[in-house]
Amino acid sequence: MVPLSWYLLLAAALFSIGLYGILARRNLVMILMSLELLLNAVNINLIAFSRYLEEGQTIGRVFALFVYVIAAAETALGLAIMIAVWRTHQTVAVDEIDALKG
Amino acid sequence: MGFDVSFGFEQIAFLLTAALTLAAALAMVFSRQVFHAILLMIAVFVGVATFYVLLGVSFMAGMQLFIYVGGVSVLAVIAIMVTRGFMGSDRPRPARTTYGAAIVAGSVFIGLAWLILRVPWPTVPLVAASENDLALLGQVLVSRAGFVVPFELSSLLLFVVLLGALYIARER
Amino acid sequence: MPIYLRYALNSLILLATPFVSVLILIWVARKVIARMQDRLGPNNSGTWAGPYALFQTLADAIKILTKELIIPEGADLWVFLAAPAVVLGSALLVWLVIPFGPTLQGMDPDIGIFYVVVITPFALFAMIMAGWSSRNKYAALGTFRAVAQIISYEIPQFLSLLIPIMLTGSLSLQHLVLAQQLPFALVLPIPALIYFLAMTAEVGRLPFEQAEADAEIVAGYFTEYSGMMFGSFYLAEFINNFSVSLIFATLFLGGWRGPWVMEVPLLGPVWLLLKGFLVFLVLMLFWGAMPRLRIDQILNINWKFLTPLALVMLIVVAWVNRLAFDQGATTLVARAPWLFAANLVVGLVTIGLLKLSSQRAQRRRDAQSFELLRE
Amino acid sequence: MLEQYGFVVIFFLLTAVFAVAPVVLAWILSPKKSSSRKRETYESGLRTFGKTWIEFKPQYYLYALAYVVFGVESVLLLPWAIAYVFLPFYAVVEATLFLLLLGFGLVYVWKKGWLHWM
Repeated sequence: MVPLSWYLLLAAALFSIGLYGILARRNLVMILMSLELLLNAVNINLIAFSRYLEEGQTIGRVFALFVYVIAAAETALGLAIMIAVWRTHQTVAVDEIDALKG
Repeated sequence: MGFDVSFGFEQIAFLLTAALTLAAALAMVFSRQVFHAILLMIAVFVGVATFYVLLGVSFMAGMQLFIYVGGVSVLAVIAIMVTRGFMGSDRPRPARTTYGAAIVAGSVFIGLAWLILRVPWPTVPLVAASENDLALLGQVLVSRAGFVVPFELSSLLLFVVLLGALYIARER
Repeated sequence: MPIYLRYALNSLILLATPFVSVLILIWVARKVIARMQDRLGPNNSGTWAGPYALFQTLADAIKILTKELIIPEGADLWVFLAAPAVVLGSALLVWLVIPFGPTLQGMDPDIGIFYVVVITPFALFAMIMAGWSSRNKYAALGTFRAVAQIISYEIPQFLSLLIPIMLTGSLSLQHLVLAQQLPFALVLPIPALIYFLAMTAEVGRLPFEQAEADAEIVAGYFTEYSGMMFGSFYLAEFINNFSVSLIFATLFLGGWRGPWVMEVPLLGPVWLLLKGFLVFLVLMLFWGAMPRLRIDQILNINWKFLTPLALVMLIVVAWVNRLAFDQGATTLVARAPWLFAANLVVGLVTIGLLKLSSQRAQRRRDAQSFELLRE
Repeated sequence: MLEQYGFVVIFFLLTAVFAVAPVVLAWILSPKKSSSRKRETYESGLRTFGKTWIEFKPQYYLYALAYVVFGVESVLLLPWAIAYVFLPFYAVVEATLFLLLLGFGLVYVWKKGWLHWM
């Protein structure tokens, strides 16, 4: 089998790429998608840990399932907010949506 | 450290998939076209699903594809279709922000890698993969000693998301 | 070495089957629809199309191969070119797991039927890619309709799929077939019906044909495709039609099970293909007989009828099956009357509710026209 | 343990070949006489006018939203459905609660008219 550290390194790389996406992009969709990369990295870790270190191999998977639920919920709400913002501001760039007061 | 392993089918498959996945992820965060980014994101999801197959948990691979390719990506495509961001490309941020982001992300990766490589992780799983233990997963998910409360709460969460998101996004 | 050769040979056979069967099935579909419309359909009018024009499809295939491939200006080249390949590939991938016999199956992964479910989004994305990359209003409109329809019908399909899984306790397609001491369609007619309707919508066949709607929006998401690129979409559509028929036969009609199949294992594929062909024929009859529903009607049928019904069926079957099990009915045959009765009750209640709501709608329409008359 | 995936890998590769083959074959066989008139975007025979991309109704998003929520919900029930045979009675009650909550959401959205096509 592949050593566990390989999976951890992979997840770390994916996490960093997602982090870059969050910090460097302006489009709200792009930011939400980069966030999905972070969640994916977390899930790789959870499942790799459960596969290598856990005897029953279920707890990690159950956690990953709940991460999926959170990911879907977060995307659905984030994009709904994006559409609402689009309707009022005609933009989806985050640095232009700072006028929440007015 | 665990790098002195023989290179068999699995190692090669892992390295190949890892290279493709990371390349797709990089291309995704750098792509100007939002739609291309979504397609590349799907490639990343497929890559991650392949890792789950390599780990011997193909059920999670199925979950990954169902929820991300079938759910999240479709949602993203439709969201950019109904806003005009669909055709337009994403204007880049000022170079200063981009470099800053790259430095932050790079140092996070270096830090994490340093931490990971300091620990003597196991190179082989504790137990062999069990055949068809999906029933066990279901039992843990709904048993009282297991995760029944989060299970029901996730239903509640999705209910709230359905109502909330529809309320926000609907036409007035 | 020989093992990989054998793998390659098996894969080739598995992948050639859909192509060959589709060549025949397109002919069948054209004949059936022609007869329903009082036409002859493809026929041997003194040319070399063979007896009953059996080789018509082959001739069409050769013709379409030599047509020019036009790439419209403004198209996003690589996405545009990738879309036909993705749609054809995702149609072919399903054939990996179709169980033709007790041992005759490409592979039986432990996620079995779930594999089939997760392939669908890729075909969906091929449509989105096609519609997006061709920069065409009709294509964009067709994409939207197709996406709205296909994702909506995935829900009742998946919910009704959960019921056979529940009764089997496994995702493996072989286990699903083996569990059917009685075909599930006899035990669970309503889930089977929901699954069938949802499946028809998934492949975009006629009562639910909004993706193409050739009379309204030209050809939907593949308006801009020509030559064999269009041919790929067409081919994938028919392969999908046949493979969903086979999956339906596997899930609800007992798959390869049939008389004497245990003595003569080669009868397995015969039974499966026969059942699948019958389902395919029903799809084609729908195609010939049905009018096209509007997109709002399609979505209403899904969200206000099929999805609630599937939810109710899931709950009812879970309870009834458990109660029957506790009463000592441990085999499927022993539980069948219970489950069938539950289906019957739910079906009657549904019909009653539908009648009631249609009466109410009628009364509302009457009242409106009365108001109009008074003015 | 993973040798069984050898078949899958070969099958996937061959599927890719089969998926690309028709178009490649057609590209070899077909004539290549492109002109700008031919390459124009199709618009029922008219010259293309206006933006080729129109903005769509947010209505479509509502259906996608409902789809994702219901999809996640039903996929969470998948492990339950597999384990159903082995589960005690209270698991059926739990799943019923789970589904009823979802059904209640559907009915609420329905009655509010948010799923009504405009």
